[in-house]
Amino acid sequence: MTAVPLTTKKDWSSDQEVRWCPGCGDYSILTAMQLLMPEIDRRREDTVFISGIGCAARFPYYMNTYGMHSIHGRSPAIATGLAMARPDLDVWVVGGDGDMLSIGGNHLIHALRRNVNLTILLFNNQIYGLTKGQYSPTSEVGKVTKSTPMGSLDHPFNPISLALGAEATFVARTHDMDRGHMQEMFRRAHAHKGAALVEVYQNCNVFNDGAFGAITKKDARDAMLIDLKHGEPVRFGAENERGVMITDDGAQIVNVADVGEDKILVHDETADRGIAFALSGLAQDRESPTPIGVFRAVDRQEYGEAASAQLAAAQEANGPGDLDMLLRSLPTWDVS
Amino acid sequence: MTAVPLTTKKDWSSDQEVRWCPGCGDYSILTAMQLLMPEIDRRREDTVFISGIGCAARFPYYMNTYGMHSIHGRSPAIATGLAMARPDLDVWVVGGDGDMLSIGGNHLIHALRRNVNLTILLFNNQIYGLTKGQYSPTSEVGKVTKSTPMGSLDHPFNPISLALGAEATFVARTHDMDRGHMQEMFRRAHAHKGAALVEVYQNCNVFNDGAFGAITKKDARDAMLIDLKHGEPVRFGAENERGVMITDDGAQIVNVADVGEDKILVHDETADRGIAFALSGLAQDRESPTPIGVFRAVDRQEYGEAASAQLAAAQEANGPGDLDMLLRSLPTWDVS
Amino acid sequence: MTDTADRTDEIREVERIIIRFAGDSGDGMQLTGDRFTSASALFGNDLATLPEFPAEIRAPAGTLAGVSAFQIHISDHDITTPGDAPNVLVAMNPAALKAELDKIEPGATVIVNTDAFEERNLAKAGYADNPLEDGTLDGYTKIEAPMTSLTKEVCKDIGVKPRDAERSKNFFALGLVSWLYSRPEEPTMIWIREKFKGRDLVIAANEAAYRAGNAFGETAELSASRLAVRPAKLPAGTYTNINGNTALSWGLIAASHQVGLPLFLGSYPITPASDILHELSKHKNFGVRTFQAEDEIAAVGSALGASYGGHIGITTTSGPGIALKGETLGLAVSLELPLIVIDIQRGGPSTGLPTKTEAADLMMAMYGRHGEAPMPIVAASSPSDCFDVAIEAVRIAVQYRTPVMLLSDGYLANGTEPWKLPSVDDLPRLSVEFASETNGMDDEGREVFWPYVRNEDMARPWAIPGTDGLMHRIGGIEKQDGTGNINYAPENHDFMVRLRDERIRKIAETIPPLEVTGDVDADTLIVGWGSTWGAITSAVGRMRAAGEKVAQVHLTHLHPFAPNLGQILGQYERVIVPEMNLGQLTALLRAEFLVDARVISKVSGQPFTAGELVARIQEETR
Amino acid sequence: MTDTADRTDEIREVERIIIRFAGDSGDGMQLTGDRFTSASALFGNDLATLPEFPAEIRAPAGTLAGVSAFQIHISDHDITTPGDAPNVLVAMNPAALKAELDKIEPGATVIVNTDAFEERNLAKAGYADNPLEDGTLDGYTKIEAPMTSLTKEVCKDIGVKPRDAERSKNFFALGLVSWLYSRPEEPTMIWIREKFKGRDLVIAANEAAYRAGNAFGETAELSASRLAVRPAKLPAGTYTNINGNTALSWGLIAASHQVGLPLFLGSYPITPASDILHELSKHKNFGVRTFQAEDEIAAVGSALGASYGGHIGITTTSGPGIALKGETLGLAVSLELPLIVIDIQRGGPSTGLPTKTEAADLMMAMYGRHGEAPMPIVAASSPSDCFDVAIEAVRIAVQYRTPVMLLSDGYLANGTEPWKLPSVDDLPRLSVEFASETNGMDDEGREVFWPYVRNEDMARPWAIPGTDGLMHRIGGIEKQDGTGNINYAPENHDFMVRLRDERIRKIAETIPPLEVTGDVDADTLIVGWGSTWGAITSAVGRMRAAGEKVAQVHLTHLHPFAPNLGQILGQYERVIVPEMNLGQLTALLRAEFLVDARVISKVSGQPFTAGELVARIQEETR
Ligand SMILES: Cc1ncc(C[n+]2csc(CCOP(=O)(O)OP(=O)(O)O)c2C)c(N)n1
Ligand SMILES: Cc1ncc(C[n+]2csc(CCOP(=O)(O)OP(=O)(O)O)c2C)c(N)n1
Ligand code: SF4
Ligand code: SF4
Ligand SMILES: [Mg+2]
Ligand SMILES: [Mg+2]
Repeated sequence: MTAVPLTTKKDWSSDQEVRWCPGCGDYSILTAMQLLMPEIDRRREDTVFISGIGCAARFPYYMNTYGMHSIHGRSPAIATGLAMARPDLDVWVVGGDGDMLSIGGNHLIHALRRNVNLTILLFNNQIYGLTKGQYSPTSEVGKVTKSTPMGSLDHPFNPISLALGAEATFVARTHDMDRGHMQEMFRRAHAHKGAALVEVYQNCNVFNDGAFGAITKKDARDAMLIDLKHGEPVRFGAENERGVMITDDGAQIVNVADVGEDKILVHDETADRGIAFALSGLAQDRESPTPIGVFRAVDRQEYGEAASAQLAAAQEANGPGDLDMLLRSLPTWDVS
Repeated sequence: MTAVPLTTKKDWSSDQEVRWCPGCGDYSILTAMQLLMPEIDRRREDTVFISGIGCAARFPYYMNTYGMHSIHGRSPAIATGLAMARPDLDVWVVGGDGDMLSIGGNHLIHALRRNVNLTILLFNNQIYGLTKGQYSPTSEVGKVTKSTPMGSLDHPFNPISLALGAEATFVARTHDMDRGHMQEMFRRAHAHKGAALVEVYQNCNVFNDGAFGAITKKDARDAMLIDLKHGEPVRFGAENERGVMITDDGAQIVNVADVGEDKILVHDETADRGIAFALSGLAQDRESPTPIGVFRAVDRQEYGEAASAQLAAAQEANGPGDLDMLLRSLPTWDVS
Repeated sequence: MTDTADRTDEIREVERIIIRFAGDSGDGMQLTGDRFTSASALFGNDLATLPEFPAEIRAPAGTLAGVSAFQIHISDHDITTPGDAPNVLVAMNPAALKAELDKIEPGATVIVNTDAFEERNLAKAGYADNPLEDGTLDGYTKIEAPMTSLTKEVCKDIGVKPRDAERSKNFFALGLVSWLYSRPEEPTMIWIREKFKGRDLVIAANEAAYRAGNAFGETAELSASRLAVRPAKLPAGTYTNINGNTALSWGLIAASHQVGLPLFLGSYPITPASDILHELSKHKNFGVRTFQAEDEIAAVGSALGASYGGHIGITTTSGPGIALKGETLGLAVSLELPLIVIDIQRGGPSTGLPTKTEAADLMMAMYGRHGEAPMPIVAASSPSDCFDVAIEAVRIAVQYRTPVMLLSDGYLANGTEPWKLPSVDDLPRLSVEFASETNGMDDEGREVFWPYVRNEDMARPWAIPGTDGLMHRIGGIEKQDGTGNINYAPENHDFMVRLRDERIRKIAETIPPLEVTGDVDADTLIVGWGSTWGAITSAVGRMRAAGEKVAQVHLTHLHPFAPNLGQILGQYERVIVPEMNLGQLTALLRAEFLVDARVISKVSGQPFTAGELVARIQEETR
Repeated sequence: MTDTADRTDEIREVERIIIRFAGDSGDGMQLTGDRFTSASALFGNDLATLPEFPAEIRAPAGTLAGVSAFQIHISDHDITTPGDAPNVLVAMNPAALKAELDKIEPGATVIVNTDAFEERNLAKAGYADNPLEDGTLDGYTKIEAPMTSLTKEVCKDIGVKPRDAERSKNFFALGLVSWLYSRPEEPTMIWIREKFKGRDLVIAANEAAYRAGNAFGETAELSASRLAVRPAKLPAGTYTNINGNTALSWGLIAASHQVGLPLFLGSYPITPASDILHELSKHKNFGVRTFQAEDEIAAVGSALGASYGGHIGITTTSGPGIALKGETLGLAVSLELPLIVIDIQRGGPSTGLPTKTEAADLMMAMYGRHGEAPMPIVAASSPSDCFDVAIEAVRIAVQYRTPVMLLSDGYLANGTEPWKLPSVDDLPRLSVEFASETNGMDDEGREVFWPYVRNEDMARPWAIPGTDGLMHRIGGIEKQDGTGNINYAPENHDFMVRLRDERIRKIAETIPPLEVTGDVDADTLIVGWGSTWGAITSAVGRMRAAGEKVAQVHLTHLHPFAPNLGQILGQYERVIVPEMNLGQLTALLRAEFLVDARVISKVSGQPFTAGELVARIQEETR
């Protein structure tokens, strides 16, 4: 691998004009990324962003890396091919909640279970931005949008729960109001070998403004964000007075004082999926305390590497392919 | 609704020759169903089976009901339209692990989260039968098949986990060697309002014979099947000597004697999804004790009913549609 | 200052005016255009409009990418297009001027908001010098109005904050343009009061801005530019101004009403089709069910499921969605169930130009399925025609039990025209009967239901689940005609493939013969389909007015063709086909009728203008 | 009993024999056919085979649905089809007899396993009476052999249980047929020993059964029926017997070898394409990556991703899969990346007849995408031609940076023919260079990489991720030629649409001119494409042998056409196009060249036979 030169944010910014609505949360995610990239030890040349269609999916145009703005929902599939073919590359996938969970839901869950080496960023604004405001698979029930004048009926996906159900090895959540936390999650996801999903709560100020306001605005965070940290008790609140406890009824939010500190769950990113899943279930609406951070991070065979290993093993066993031998591998006869 | 006449198995059997391989597990599932139907209080006329493509998907042809043998993977979508349009019908969906989890994965998870009134039977034989033996999304890692001569690399889905991650309101598992249990699960799933998924372990004796032998054969069941029963402690083993306990590390299999009876989880179908999810995680391979039965059964707004309610509410509010008024609903002017 | 009444005498009467409003996406140009349109409609002009949006939701303010435009053609006689080159351009900022100037006619009037022509905006638009000063507008009639500051000023008095006041500047523009082109004020005032009911300050600001624009015209002595267009002599009736997507939605509701079956729409949002989903979802009291599916495949699947259940299943999308639905449409062909598939075409290939118009999906509509999977195709020719074509699509679907493809495009979808409302009594009477009885006998002599027995239209019975005693199974594997049982026999397959083809061709029997318009005895026939109708009609009109002989025929039915098309084509020496693609109908005509049809092709995301069509037809015929 | 040597003199020599093996799916007929084929190939006959499977994995034993058949045509001269009506039918059970009898020629030899003609089997096949006794076989040469019992008997001695022994009865049939038609015994014996290595009892049973079949011929005095076919005079070389899917897989590997880039296959299983996935997945030591995707869309997506990364991305499927891939193919067209899309066509529409052949996806290949999204199309004409066409597809894809559609069909996929192995040195030399340098300048004068700058083939540079300094973004929105930047300008779109069309047409420059065979100066030209080649060639041969004048041309390139096709078509009074669809190439020829091409159409899931083609060509020309 070629040595990685020193870069700054500017080196990672393409010459294309950024075309999101003024005030869109996508800007802060982009900035977080462009500031982070110089700290990650990969060259721009070895970095690829693949996206589908949507506002979020414009992302690759703004990164001065290799990039593909593909079609709606298919980025995990396209990226899977690229990552398998080119394990030397650093492949990122970016898309919105519609792109990745509606039309692209199947590709996403299959990429997760296969554990393809992709860093997947899901910008969840709980709305279809680019098509001007229809509800999405993460929108809350009863949402009034252009396509649901009487309110939507669909129970939303919880992307973290879905990913865990799909055997994901790395699942995290962050939000567009906290650059440091975003960068930490992106960095962790990037460092993970295999498929890493980061859900980013992202504000669409035009069609779904303030969707996460109740939990992400500065003065709400203490009470509403449960910051998961590996090896630490799961506690939150201004005085860390609340916490999460596991019982036969699942994950429960309790007052630490009521149950005693030792009953509080100590977060373990590598624990049984059931615990991570129970934690993901804590955020079932916009008004309940919501865990952010890394829910799960475990090691499992990475797909592209395993595929390459089979190629190597086949060469080891049978020698490099010999075309002439191949053509003669079925019974032959000679005519003279 | 028209009165339901008394019927027998024969009434529910179509005149089409059954064309599965001799010995295929699909036969016993069909028999279980045809024997069960007379006990369910719906007319054959009001019953519809929708399937995709695959061996399993042949099912509708053999039921003397309405039926559609559609295309690969799309049956949940087609059935969603039918169930929404016709809430008076009893709509069943049948398909294999390839049909429903590979190409059809997205439609399945969306039908589950929406809670459309469908009874979905997933015949899981961990293989592609109809296309003659490629591995499927439920096949174990390392499976040697026609398309994976050096062994498959994909970590499988656990259909129960996936469904729970997709917000399913009813999830159960049964197997083709136990007619009574199958019928109980079908009956329960059918009675559930909303989307009900039943995973049926099904033996494909041609391409994946004995996949479930280690857990479903009579003499293995005691030790290998964890029979979930609502309100009862989760115990198994010849002497009920083993059980499941929930800890901060998830669901654990323990010796009851070691931990004491009161530590054993009492199964609650309506409990937090996290517990059901942890239980589903117990069966990660063919050699570990595997829960069967109803993992989760909770009430939530049924989709088609809610959609119909909006129609009724709109009529209530605005009166039945008046075409002439509609045409005049934008500003008009007269030319004379 | 003289009073208005006085000045009125000076207003010059013209037959038509074409005005183009252009500004930043945030400037409210679509609304301004809409209001001007409404006022003109109520005034009695014939008109046609063409809104053009940027692809971005809100591109950065002041940039070329953010320019939003709205063109309206008003006339004192029957017109069919939003016009060629506009006579008037309203440019709210430098970017709008830069983006639109080359579209307008030489000598046109250019109205600019001078306040916006400051350094930052000029730079954003890529102007090195101020075009208002460097001679760029030489040869145009330039009207300079400091719209922003004047609006702020009049609003100050009524207590509106400057920042809020600024938002009303489009009403200033509207007031000015309305004064210049003699639009009545009343409808706009009423609209403002209704729209902003309860927000008194906003009402006051908008009204004040409008009147300020009006007054500006007076005070700046712009009377020389004043024009008027008389009401058109349209057939008597009640009119509404309608765009294609609304007309299409209403047509579907009307068809459902006429046939007596509920609508089910399965759709996935996509520009420029989403508005049909939005519109239909408002009419639940008509028994319309709308389902926003997880993708286009689920959308068509759900519609097909609903059709199976006895609803009129509909799916709406644009090109990329049709490309995804192909497999399910093949199933629908095999199942022989009614299904309406609506493609609001946009610029392709791939994501292409989502907000621009094009008509390059005809071949996909015809052939985008594996195997021999024929499907009837109809196309709308004007915004209001979308209403009629929707009804025709439903007629074919239910009568013949087949999926039907309906083609519209971005231009029709968003463009508007006055539409004489039909009387509900005059709508086509549609009907369908579900099967209710057995129609076959099994080997043991029992009465059974056979799903593929055919009536005189070669249509199979539509037996919906729930019907007594008619239990049956259908599927996508080849089946035996009659019984519908799976059948792999070679002769049966050959028979069924031909039967499916023939049964679609047979639809021609109920398609009314085409009528040639213009000079029936000309040498040259212009054949059109879809949204080119307006431009072709207008071009043919102009050519004939200039003494050239031309005949015209316009196709609603693309598959099968109307029964007399071949005969018509045979009568002309020259067959010319203007298309917004590279020649798709042209190829179909050549293959079917072996006539040397020639395409006039434009694939720029813009509709033809009549002027350019005239020129290109003349080129072809010279 | 006389000895074999003696009898040999009595063997009648014939030019050709067509044998059809038919039995229950469980009877091993495909294997029997394969073995007979191998022996014939090694013996030096020219041959062609046609396997036919039931759609069910294992339909109920003894039923018509469960019949599996294998037809082989062996000849002492160059042949191109598996033959018209078989001269010999081997029927292992009543169902096989019932299903196949009407396919064979009058007076043919019918060899039956009499043991299977018992009541239960007769009933399952739908025979009221035993056809061996009721005169059904009058007019045929009937050879009755109790194959099951004789096999059991010889196996008893070597200690094989009767149930296991029964499985060897197909070797009895093979032995008998081999004796009748003078096939060498040795290759089969060697094969048995290798195949069942380590399972000595099985080897012994199969050998014994084979020899018993042989002996049965002797003892039953069947010498009158013995025939022999001499080795064909084929060009000197090493031969192998190959089916289309294997040849196609090897062709892809060869192309990868020649061009020096690794293969990546993204595929989803589907009949009859799956075997390419199976075959390619065996050759990982060639650097071939195979990926079984979750569906067809992911399959083509992953292949496109691999292409972007510099691999030769391939996706294989059948009709339903192509119908799903349309949107992604449109993206590939827009991205201008090499991609090989392989459609092994089968009976449609919808699920259709999955195990039967058809060639009705040409129009979808041509037009199954939204917008103007042209894609080159090539088609294979025989099993071994699949090898060459795969290389040609890769050549076009890498040279022109475009997705290429390769059409084969179920008949080619599974049918076999002897193939003279090419020398690796003689394979086409392919090459491609990745971009390595900047090629443009940005506004500020910095050197940058522009992804849509074009070379003399109008191909854009293929700059793969990882390349120093060439970072760039591509996508499906319309882009500016050269820079590749998103561009919504009308003129640019019109330009790009035409450019994409032209760049595909330009491929014709490197397509070798077509050569007309047969009577170049005839009035009638038969134009073919795809797997009809064998039948057409054979039919033309027969007609010419009978003194009729006919010319023939066969197309490998369906889009664009070879450069001289128009000129060739113009030379003939009558253009006839046999197709396994309703006339798809016919329509393309008519539209493009305005010639009155007429289709001879067969859509029964079966290939044409030469005989029926002769008759239908004569009908058309009479
Ligand atoms: C096949 C296809 N279907 C539909 C669309 C229209 N479309 C574009 S983006 C989008 C959804 C956008 O929502 P999301 O993915 O959440 O992204 P956001 O804009 O909110 O960032 C849709 C439906 C399309 N481009 N292609
Ligand atoms: C669009 C499409 N792709 C692929 C196929 C081929 N195909 C038919 S069934 C099947 C999978 C069968 O596996 P599963 O769903 O598990 O059913 P099983 O046969 O095992 O019961 C496949 C890949 C098809 N019919 N249609
Ligand atoms: S529509 Fe919403 S998500 Fe899209 S750019 Fe605008 S604010 Fe951002
Ligand atoms: S292939 Fe397997 S699943 Fe299919 S019918 Fe045969 S045994 Fe059953
Ligand atoms: Mg979104
Ligand atoms: Mg399966």
